[in-house]
Amino acid sequence: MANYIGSSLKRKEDRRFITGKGTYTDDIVLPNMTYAYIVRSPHAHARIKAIHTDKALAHPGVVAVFTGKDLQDDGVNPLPTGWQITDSMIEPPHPVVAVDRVRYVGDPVAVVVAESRAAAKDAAELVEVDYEVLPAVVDATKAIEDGAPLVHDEAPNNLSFTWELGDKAATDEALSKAAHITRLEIINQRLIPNAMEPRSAIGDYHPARDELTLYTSSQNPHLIRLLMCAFVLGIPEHKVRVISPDVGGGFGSKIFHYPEEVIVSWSSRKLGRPVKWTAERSESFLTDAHGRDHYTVAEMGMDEDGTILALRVNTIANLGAYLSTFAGGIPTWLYGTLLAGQYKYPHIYVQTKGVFTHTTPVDAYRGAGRPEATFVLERLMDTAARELGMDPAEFRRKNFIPADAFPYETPVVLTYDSGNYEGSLEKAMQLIDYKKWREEQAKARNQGRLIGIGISCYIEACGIAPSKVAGAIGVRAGLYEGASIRVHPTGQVTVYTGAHSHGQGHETTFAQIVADGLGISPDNVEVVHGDTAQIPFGMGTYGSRSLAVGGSAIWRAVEKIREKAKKIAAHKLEASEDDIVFEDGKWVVKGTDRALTLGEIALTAYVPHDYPEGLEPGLEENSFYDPSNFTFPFGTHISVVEIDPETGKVQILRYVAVDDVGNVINPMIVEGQVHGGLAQGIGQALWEGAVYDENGQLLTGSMMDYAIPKADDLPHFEVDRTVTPCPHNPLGVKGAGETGTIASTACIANAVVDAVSHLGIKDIPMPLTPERVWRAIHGK
Amino acid sequence: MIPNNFEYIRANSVQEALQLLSQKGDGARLLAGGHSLIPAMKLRLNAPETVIDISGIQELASIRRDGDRLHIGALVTHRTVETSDEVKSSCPVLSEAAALIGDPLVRNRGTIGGSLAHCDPAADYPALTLCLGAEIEATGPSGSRTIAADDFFVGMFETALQSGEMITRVTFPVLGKGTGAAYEKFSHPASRFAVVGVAAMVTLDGGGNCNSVRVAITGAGPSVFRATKVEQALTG
Amino acid sequence: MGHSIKVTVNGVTHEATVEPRMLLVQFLREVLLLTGTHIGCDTSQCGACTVLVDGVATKSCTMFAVQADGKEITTIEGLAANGDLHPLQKAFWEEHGLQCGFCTPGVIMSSYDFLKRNPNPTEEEIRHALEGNYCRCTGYQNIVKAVKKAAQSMS
Amino acid sequence: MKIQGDVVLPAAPEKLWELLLDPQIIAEILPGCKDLKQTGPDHYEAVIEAKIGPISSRYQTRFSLLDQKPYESYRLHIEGEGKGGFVRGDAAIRLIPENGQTRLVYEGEGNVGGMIARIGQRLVEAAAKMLIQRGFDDLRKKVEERLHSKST
Repeated sequence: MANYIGSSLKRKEDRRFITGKGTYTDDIVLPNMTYAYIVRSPHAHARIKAIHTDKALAHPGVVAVFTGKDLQDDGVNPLPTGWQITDSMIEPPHPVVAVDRVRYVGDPVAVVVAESRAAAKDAAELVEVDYEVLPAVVDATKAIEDGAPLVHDEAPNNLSFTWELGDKAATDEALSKAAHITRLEIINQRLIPNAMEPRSAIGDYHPARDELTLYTSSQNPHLIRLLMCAFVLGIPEHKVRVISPDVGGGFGSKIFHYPEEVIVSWSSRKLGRPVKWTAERSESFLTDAHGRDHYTVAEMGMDEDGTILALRVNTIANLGAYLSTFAGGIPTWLYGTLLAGQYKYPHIYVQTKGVFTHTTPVDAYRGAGRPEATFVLERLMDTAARELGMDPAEFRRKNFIPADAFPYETPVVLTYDSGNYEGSLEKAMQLIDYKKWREEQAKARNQGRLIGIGISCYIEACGIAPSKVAGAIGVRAGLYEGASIRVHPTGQVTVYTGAHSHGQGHETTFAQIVADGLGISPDNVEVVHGDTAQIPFGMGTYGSRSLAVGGSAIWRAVEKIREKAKKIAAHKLEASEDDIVFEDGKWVVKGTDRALTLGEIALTAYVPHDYPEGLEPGLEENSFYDPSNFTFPFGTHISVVEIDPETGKVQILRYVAVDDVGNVINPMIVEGQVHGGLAQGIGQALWEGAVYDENGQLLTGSMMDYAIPKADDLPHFEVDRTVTPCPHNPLGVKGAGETGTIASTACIANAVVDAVSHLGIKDIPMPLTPERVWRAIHGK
Repeated sequence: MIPNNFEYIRANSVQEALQLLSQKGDGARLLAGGHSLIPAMKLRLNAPETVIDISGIQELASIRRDGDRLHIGALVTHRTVETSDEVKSSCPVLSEAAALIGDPLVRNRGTIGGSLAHCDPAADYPALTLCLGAEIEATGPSGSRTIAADDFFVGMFETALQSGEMITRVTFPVLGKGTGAAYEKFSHPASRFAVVGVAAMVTLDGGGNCNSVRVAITGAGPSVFRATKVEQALTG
Repeated sequence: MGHSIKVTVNGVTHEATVEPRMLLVQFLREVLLLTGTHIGCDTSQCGACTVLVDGVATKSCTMFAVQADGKEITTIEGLAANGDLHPLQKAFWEEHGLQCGFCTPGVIMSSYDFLKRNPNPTEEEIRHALEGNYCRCTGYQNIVKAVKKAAQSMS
Repeated sequence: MKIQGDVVLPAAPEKLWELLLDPQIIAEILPGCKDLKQTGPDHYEAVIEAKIGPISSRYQTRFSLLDQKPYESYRLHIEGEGKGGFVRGDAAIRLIPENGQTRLVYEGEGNVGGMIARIGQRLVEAAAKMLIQRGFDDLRKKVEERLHSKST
C-alpha cells in the first residue's frame, strides 16, 4: 500500500490547466448573457452633483444604466466589514455604488449593462458625471493631522480605530532602563496584489425559481454568500448559490466581498438575465484591495550583553477609503501579536492607528500583517546587532525562545505550539555557508565590492483560527472549516471541502490525505471545492488555513468513515469491532488475513442486505473542525546580495530558505508555495510599490509602471525544511502558503543594508530600487 | 481592452499605403507591429478613424547588405534583427541591442520602422540609429528622401517625417576594422523601457587614437540625443 | 463594418465576420470559445494571451483578429496531438511548473517557440526567454525546470 | 506636478499685456486648441486635442484669466475633461521688465487624472513640459509677428 502522505504526487488538477481546459469565471458563457461595464470615479474625492445617463441608455445594445441611487432606492445596503477591532471602531457605510460622494479613484459611480462588452464600454463613455472636486488626502500620517480633508464625516481625523496590545507601562519602564535602544522608522509600502486572473463575476437569476447563482473569482464563496445575502441584498441564503470555479491566483485579494459581486447579482435580478463583469487590468490596479501601507516607529531596548528587554511599536496603517472585509484585523491582530517573533523578551507594547485616506481600500495581501511584523522585528534585530557590534546570527541565537520552552506564551497573547528556532537557523547557516560568506564580504569590501548577507528568522501564526479566539478579537465569523466525504458504492470517493483552491493544489493534497486514510488510490478521490450548493459550509482559503483547518476537517470525516466502515467490516467478517484494525489500507481482523477494502465495505453500505442491525445504510460523513489554536510555522531565510556601486543595482547571489511547516503532505507543492511566496516578498523588497500623487491619482496603475518580478529578475532559490509537527491538529501540519513572503522581504532588505552598512548607512526605504540604493551609497 | 471602432484597410504595397494615407488624412494611422499603437487603442488613449495595416508589405521586410551599407526594411522585426546573420556580421551592436527591446514576444512583432516612427523617448533603436549615423528613408507622395539620423529625431514622439510619409528603410554603416560599437541599457523593472540607454561607436586610427566617437543617449530626455561633450572629450 | 476572415486555428479553418476592433484573443475566446488563451492585462505586458501565429509566439491581445486572416494559429488547446500531451505540457506537469494555471497556456506557447529556436537552452537563457510572460504564483523556478526538462525530452 | 519656468518675450510688459489676454492669441498658442468660445469676461471654453505620440485625447476645457494686475501678473486656471481622464492646472504668471523686454515667469500646479495618469506615468511630466514649452515658443513667435505687423 502506497503511502501518499509525504510524497510529491503530481497534481491532479494540472491536466485541465496544461491543456487549456480550466474554467475561470470569464470563460463561462451563459445563454442570453449581458455584460456590465462600470463607470468609475477619476477623482480621489469629489461630490457627485449629477449623473446623466440618457445618452448612454440610448446607445445601441444598452440594456440598462444604473446609478448608486437606483441601488439605494431598491434597498441595497452598504458592504459590511467583517472584523471589529475595537468597540469604538468607526465603520462608515461603504455603498456598493457611490451615491453622493466618491472617495477614491476607481469608486464605482454607474453601471452600464449591454448586449456585448463593446457596447457596454462604448456607452460607458457617454455617461456624464458632474463632479465637484474636493481636496484629497492619500498619506495616512497626514490624514490624521488636524485640518486634513475628511474621507468620512463620521470619522474625525480620519481615524477608524486606535488599537493597542501589551503592557505599555512595563514596556516604557524597561526601555527607560535599557543600556541600548535601537530605533527604526519604517515605511512598509503599499502593494498591489496582481493575481494573474483579473476578478470576474456573473450574476444569473432565474425568475421562475427565484434562484440566484453568482459565479465569482473568489477565495471565499460561502462567506461571500453570507455577507451578500444577509447584509447587502437581504435575500434568503438558501436561494443563492455561489460558485468559485477555477480561480487564477488570489494572494488575499480575492477573499473580500467586492461591490461588483453585488452589482451583477442585483442587476441580474432586476433584468432577469445573466450579467457578467470582468475587470480589465487597469481596473484591477484601482479596485483590488491593496496590501501593507504602514508607517511605523519601532524601538527595541537591550541590556549590556545584548539581551532584549522590550519592544515598543507605533504604527499608522492606511486603510484606504473604506473598510474592506478584513481590513481592520490585518494591521492589528495579525500584526501586533506577531511582534514577539522567535525571541523571548518580556515586554511588548504595540499601538496601531487605522486611518482612512482617499485611496483604494487596503486589506490582506499574502502574509497579511505578518510580513509587516517580521519586517519590523527582523530589521530591528539586524540593526541592533550591528549597533551592539554583534554578529546578527549570534544576536538572534542569544535571544531565541529555546526549543524546550513550548508551548510558549508570548507577551502579546499568542501561545506558540511548537518550534525549534535554533535548528532552522543552524541549517540555513550551514546550507549557505555563512562563515565563508562573511569572509567573502570582508574580502570584497577591501576590493570596493559591496556584498551583503541578510538573515530573517520569522514566525507565523496561521491556520486561522479557533472560532472562540476569533470571536474574542472581533472577527464576525467563525473560523472552523467544513468537510464532507461521500464514499460511492464502488468505493470511489468525493470529498467536499469548504477550503478553496486557487493554485494551491487542494485537489491533490486533500486526495492524498483521503487516499491514505481510506486505503485507496488518489485517482479514486475527487475533491470538490468552491460551490456552496455542493459543500455543507466553508470559510474559504486565506491565512494558510486550508490544510491545517480544512485538511483536519477532512481527516475528521475520514475517521468517521473509518468508524462506520469498521462496524460494517466487523459484521461482514463476523468479528468483534474491537478486533478490526485499519492496516495497509484495509479493514483487517487482527492477526488474520481476513480483510475488506473500502470498495467492498461501500458496496455493502449501499446494498445493505447483510448488514449490522440498527446501522444506517450509506457511507457519507460530515465534519466541522474548529482548531484549538493557530499553527506556528517558522524558519530562517538567508540571502547574499551584491550591489553594483556604480548603479545601485542589487543582484541576489544566493537565497536559502529553511522553513518548518510541520508535517508535509506533498513536498513538491510546499516547495512551490515557498518559491511563489519568495517571489512576492522579494518583489516588495526590490521593485514593487504603489505610488499615488498627492491628489490621489494612482501613478503605478499598470504593469508598465508597477514592477511585478519576471523570470530573469529572480535567482534560483534553495529551499529546505526542518520538521516540527504541530501538536494540536490530527495531521501535525502547519500552514505553508505564506512563509516565503513573510520571511523574504526582511531577508533581502537586511542583506542590502548589510552590504552598505560600513558606509554608515542604517536603513534604505523599500523598494530598494537602484536609484535609492545608489543615492544612499553616494549620499544624495 | 476594447478599442473604439475604426475602419481597417490592408495595404499590400508602399504605393497603396501612401495613397491611403493621403486619402484618409490625419485620422489615419499606420499599423506595423502594433506594439505601440494597439495598447494605446485598447486603453482608448488613441482612437484613429482609419488603421492602415502595412504589416503584410513584403518589400519592406528584408535585410540587404550593399558594400559598406546595411539596408534594413522598415518592417523587419526586432527578432529578425536580433537573429540575422547578416546583421550580426555587418553591425553586431544592432543585433545585441535588438535583443534588449521589450520582451521576446514584443520582439517577435515589433518593427524597426515602427519603433523609429513612434520615437518613444525611452526606446532603444533611436539611440542606435543616432549613434551609428544611420539614414532613414522616408517615402511620401512625391517619392523617397533620405533623412540623416541627426536630423530625424525632433522631439518627444516627434520625427522629421512629414504628414503623408512613411519610413521604408533604415540604412546603417557596416562597421569596419577599427570601429566598435556597444549599447548599454538600464531597464525599467516594469516596462523594460530604458531608464537610460547609451549607444557608443568608436573608431580608432592605426595608432590606437580615437578618430571619431559618437555617443547617443535615450531615456534621459524628451528624445534621443547625442552626448556631444562626451564625444569631444573622447576624441583624439 | 465587418470583415470576413478565414483563419486556421489548431488545424481547423474558420470563416467569420469580425469588427476591425476585435482583438485576436477575443476572437479565440468569444467567437471560437477557445478559452484556454487568457487575458491578464491590457497593456500588452503579461503574455497570458500568447499563441502561435504562423509558428511565432504572439501576444494575441496585441493583434486584431482581422490581421489573422489567412494565418495559422495554434493555441494551447491545439498542442496535444491526438490527445498525447506535448513534452512541454508533460514537463510542466511533472516539474510543478504551474499553480493557478492562468498564465500557464501563455508560458507554454512562448516556451514552444523558444525551444524551436534554442533546443538546448541554459537556465539563464530560459529566464530571458520568459521575460514577456508573467507568473505570480510559482516564482518561475519550476517553470524554468519544466522548460529545461522539455528541452531534454524533445532532443 | 509642479510647473515652473520662464520665457523672455521681445516687448515691454505694457505692450504685451493686451496680447496675453487676447483670446485669438490664446487659441493659437494652446496646443491643439479648437473652437475657443468666450463664456464671460476672461472666461473661455475650448476643445483641446492633445496628441503626444501614442496618446491622443480630446478635452472639453474651461479656462479663466484671474487676479489680473495689468502689466504685472495674472493667474491662469484651466480645467478639462476627456475620455482619457482630466487635466487641471493653475499657474501664477508674472511679467518682469527686462531691458525693454519682458521675462514671463510662470509657476503653478498641474494635475492629470484618469487613465493617462495611471498608464502614462513615464511620460506625463515630460509631455507637460514639452507642451508648455511649445506654447511659450508659439507665444514668442506670435508676439514677434504682431509687433512686426504693427510696426510696418
